[in-house]
Amino acid sequence: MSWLTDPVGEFTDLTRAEQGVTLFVVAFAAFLFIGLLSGGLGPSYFLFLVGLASMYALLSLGLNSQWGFTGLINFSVAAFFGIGAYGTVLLSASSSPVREALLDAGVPGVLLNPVVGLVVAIVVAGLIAVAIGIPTLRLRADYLAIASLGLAEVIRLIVLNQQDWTNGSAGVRGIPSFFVGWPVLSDFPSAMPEVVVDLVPGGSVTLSPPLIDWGLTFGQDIVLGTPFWRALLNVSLVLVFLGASYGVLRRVHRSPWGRVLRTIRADEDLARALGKDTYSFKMQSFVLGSLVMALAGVFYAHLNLYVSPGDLDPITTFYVWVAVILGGSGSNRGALFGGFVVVAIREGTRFFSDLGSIIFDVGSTEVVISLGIEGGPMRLLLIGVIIVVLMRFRPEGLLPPQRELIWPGTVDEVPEGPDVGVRDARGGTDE
Amino acid sequence: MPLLEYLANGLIFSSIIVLGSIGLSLVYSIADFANFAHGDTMTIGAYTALLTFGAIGSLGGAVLGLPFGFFVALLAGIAVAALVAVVTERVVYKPMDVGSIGMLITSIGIAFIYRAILQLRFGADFTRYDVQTLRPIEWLIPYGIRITEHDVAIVLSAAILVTGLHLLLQYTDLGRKMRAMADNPELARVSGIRTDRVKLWTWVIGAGLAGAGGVFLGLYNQLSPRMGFSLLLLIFAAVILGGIGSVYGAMLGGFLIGMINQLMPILTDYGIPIGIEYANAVAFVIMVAVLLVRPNGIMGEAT
Amino acid sequence: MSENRVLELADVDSGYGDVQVLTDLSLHVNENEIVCLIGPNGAGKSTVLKTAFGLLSPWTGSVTYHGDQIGGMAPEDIVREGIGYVPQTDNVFGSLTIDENLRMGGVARESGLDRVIGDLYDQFALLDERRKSKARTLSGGQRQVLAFARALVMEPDVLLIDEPSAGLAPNTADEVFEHVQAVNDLDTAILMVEQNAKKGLGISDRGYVLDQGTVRFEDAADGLLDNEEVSKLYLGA
Amino acid sequence: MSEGATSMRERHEGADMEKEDVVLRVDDLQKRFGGLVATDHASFAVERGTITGLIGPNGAGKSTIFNLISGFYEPDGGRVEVNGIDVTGREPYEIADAGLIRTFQTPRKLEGMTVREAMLVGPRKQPGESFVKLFTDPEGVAAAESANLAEAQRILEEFEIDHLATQPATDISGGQMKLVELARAMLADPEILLLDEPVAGVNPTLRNDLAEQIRRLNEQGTTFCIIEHDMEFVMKLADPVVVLNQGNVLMEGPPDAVQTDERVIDAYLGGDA
Repeated sequence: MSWLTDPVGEFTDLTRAEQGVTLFVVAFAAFLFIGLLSGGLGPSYFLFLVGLASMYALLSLGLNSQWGFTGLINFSVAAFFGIGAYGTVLLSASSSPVREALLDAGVPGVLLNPVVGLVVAIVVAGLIAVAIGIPTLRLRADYLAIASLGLAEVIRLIVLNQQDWTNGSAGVRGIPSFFVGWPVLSDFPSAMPEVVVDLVPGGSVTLSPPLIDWGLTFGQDIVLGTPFWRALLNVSLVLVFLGASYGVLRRVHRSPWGRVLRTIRADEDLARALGKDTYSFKMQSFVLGSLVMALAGVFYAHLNLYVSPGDLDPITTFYVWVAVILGGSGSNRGALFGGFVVVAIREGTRFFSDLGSIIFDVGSTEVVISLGIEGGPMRLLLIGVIIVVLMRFRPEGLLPPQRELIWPGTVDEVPEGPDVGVRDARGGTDE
Repeated sequence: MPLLEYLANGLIFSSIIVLGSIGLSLVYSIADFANFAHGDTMTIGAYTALLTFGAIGSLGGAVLGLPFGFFVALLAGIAVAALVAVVTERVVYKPMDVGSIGMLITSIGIAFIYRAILQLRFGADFTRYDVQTLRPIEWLIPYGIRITEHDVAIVLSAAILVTGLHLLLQYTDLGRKMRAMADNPELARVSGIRTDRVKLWTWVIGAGLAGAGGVFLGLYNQLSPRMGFSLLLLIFAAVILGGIGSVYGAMLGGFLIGMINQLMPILTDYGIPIGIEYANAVAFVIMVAVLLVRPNGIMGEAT
Repeated sequence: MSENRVLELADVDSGYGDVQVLTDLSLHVNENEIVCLIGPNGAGKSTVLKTAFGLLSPWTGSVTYHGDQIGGMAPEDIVREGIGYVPQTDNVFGSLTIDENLRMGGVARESGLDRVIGDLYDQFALLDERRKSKARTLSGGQRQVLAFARALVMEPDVLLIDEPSAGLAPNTADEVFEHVQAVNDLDTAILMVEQNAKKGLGISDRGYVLDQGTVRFEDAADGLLDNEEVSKLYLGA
Repeated sequence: MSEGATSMRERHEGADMEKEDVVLRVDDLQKRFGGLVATDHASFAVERGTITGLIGPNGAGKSTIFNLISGFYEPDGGRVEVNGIDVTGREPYEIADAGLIRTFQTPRKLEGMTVREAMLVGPRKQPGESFVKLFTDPEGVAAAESANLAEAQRILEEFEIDHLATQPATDISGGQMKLVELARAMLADPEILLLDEPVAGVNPTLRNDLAEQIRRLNEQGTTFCIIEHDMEFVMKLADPVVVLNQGNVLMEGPPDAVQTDERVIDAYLGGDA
């Protein structure tokens, strides 16, 4: 049975939550597709959104491998994201003081490219993860939360204030495309011809009242120029990052290594009694997740082409937490889904900006909520409400891990595993 | 003699941190979770005072450069912060069926909801109370101390509130019950204490003090929807330094963290190249160090 | 006989979560007597006290106080009915003074608090001397006395005491048992769980031997002391 | 220490330390918590191939000794040897490497795992527990996983609970959980297994099953050291029995000698009435 030959059968095999999520994803894709066709959503912007969503998915995968696998409550996601972003741009961006210093010291400019930046960012993130992990991973869960948030702030303050390294609050500009200097890909966006897609040959179709409430024109020409090809290249890059990370994490999650992490999450003493060096495993899990987060930062820098200390704001950490809890702690596909939903919320609330004000007539007084400038608080409100509602009614998330996790190929049929989530997580008790 | 100036500033900032720390510590010990919405409870206090003061005006006379109306607004800030916290406790926290980590995460959601609502109403920009900005007190300037009467008002009000709490804890039945519950909740129940009521009062007192701290923070700096959340980590540092669950520890921790924060310039004066921009970072590093070396804080019993 | 029964458990099943500890357990305490519960580890002795005091709800069966049903009531209400409880460990508020500990024992009193506390100071001189000291500064034996006194502020008709001699040196344990007798002399019935069966029964009127959550023997204290079967229960055989 | 305690101590003859083939040796172990002396110069030895019972009245310090031996507490003094290796103050995983595995009094549930997954945590030194090998040697990992799975299945069958293999580990009864714990500990291939109250809260039928399994595993070569309150259970199974009292070893002997020893009866029932 597969989705191609028997979609109905596959669908009925899913749990109700999975069915809901599937329907949601299909509906959302259709919505985007209509947007694309109607010209309401530019193809470059569409790809930008896909890139951003994949980036959040990457961050969520990273956090999931710490919190979801091992139960480490890490509130320094934004810091590792920032380390990734700054790691690569300080080496490769034209306005970077570090790059200048390196060039002055005689390092050949060819070496200071984004690929080396990627490697440096990953190495630095790994080292800082170890440095943060050494003191904090022995702390009980709620202390780890506070300590990691504090250390993340320390990193943000350093990035903000060490102007001679990072340009401080001005941020770093002049970031090259990730593929600068690569054969073919470097010039790919500008070398590609402009393509005009004419979906409805010889004109367009307009749906207007009374068919639907407002006019909607399909089939306008869609112009795919240099920005589109650049965005396409970016999306390909992040999909490679995402695919690789997902592949690695799925493999390790189903391995004996991942099983030790899950044992630590459920009962660290038991893992110790069975001869596992839990501190070492916690450190490995923490570093692994931090590396994935840094990878997301590297991508972000070359997507956005501007990096500033604001990117290390703790709010990013909490967005990612929402994504992981929403998706289901411990579930890799849940983390993917959560990442996409968070971007839908982030970007969806921008539409409020276009809606102007909503006026509620409450008796004699009018309550005016002007949405035009209030995308930010609406987003915050939505995130807050999602957190509270989830924790109250479905702490295990929408797509909790469903299957038994045994190394592939060693068992014939894989039965469903039990739900797991925040409800079962320990914390607050002394060891 | 800049040291006097630093100390004076430390005292003012400490007053605000102490008011925040006490409530966080009380809730931590009684409800058993790290309440990330505590900073935003302070913000609620500040904006309530802003609204109230705007509505009632100065009401005639003034004390220490602050109109009577401002003190009414302060009381309103305390009351509304307490009310909001109690409603949240009853509607959200109490029915929850998750561990302390789940509660912690929930409180982050609550923090966002508080802040978002304030931002929807007041916008994200900075704002000030409509009180006259004062010049530093003349006779202190020769000593190198540049503080205003408003600063004095902050310290005095905080001192009154903290003293009031001390008297409440030591000499009233409610205070004794609160201490008994923090000490040993099971035995408190066995002794016949209606623990639910004491819990509720703890929320009232903790959030009320936070509301007051928020009002003063707005007077000391200015108001913004992020003001409380930005201060939250410093307050956590103070509570952890003093020992979670100990009210007097929170006072001491808040005092120390506030002082350290404002005494930072001394480092550069003595040639240590850590600028005041790292004041918060230093506090967080101290917090982590305390967690490692003495997780029960300086006032808690050593393990 | 039954009219002077202060406390009675009849056909009680009880336990923690879904783990059953007590099975069809029945026992009673008459006015003014000391009853000692003994039995091997894990027999469910402490569970009996917790069920009687409302810390656990009986699954089936009844708990009655002077004939009134109290099974399922909350401990803070049972205190007000007239039953006191002294837990085995952590039975004083360490960070409160002795005086404050006693006041906490009387939060449910409507009147006469100062009088009762005054009487208790007369009764237990060692507490009187150290009214303002924090309870954590007391020795193990003194803490037990404070814990008794805290529970007595409500002037209960029956006091439930969980292993008063646990963790105490033998001499101190003897002193604590003397205090238990003194409490009993104040017209308070006592239901006591005790590990040290000989000493516990030594000051008791009657005793129950528990095994695997149910009453195995019931007899006058002397009778149980001489019963060979009892020691076999402890050590198998 | 007061006089009463001293006189008690004088009656302690201690354990038999002159054994042939010792797998676990505890020498003069001490631990205090604040003012409370939990372990007071305790010494005993477990001979290879035995089922050694560890009994004593409440508060005698049995669980503390287990925690000290298995590395969960750090001793204040004394020495622990496993297989002749000094493991005093080492981390639990190092002590497990020396061949000593322990279980816990309350069964530890593994949320989110099936019974056989929970079993697979048991084997030590799995190649799949090395992150690198997951990518450099997936065939080796798969081979080891298959072997462990087969072994887990075999042990579950021996324990007659193989029908539970794919059940969620949180859905089985407390008694079954105890069996799974024992089975999992066996997968760690210990030379000596410390069982902390294996039959607490277990119904009589399962209790007999557990006794049978322990005896069978013992015959196959595993050494056991068991804390247990259920005297019938421990006296039928264990030989010798070590009696603890007030943190110290009171005596050691075969079950019938222990059961009739005046000092032991006194320790349980309390002295001088």
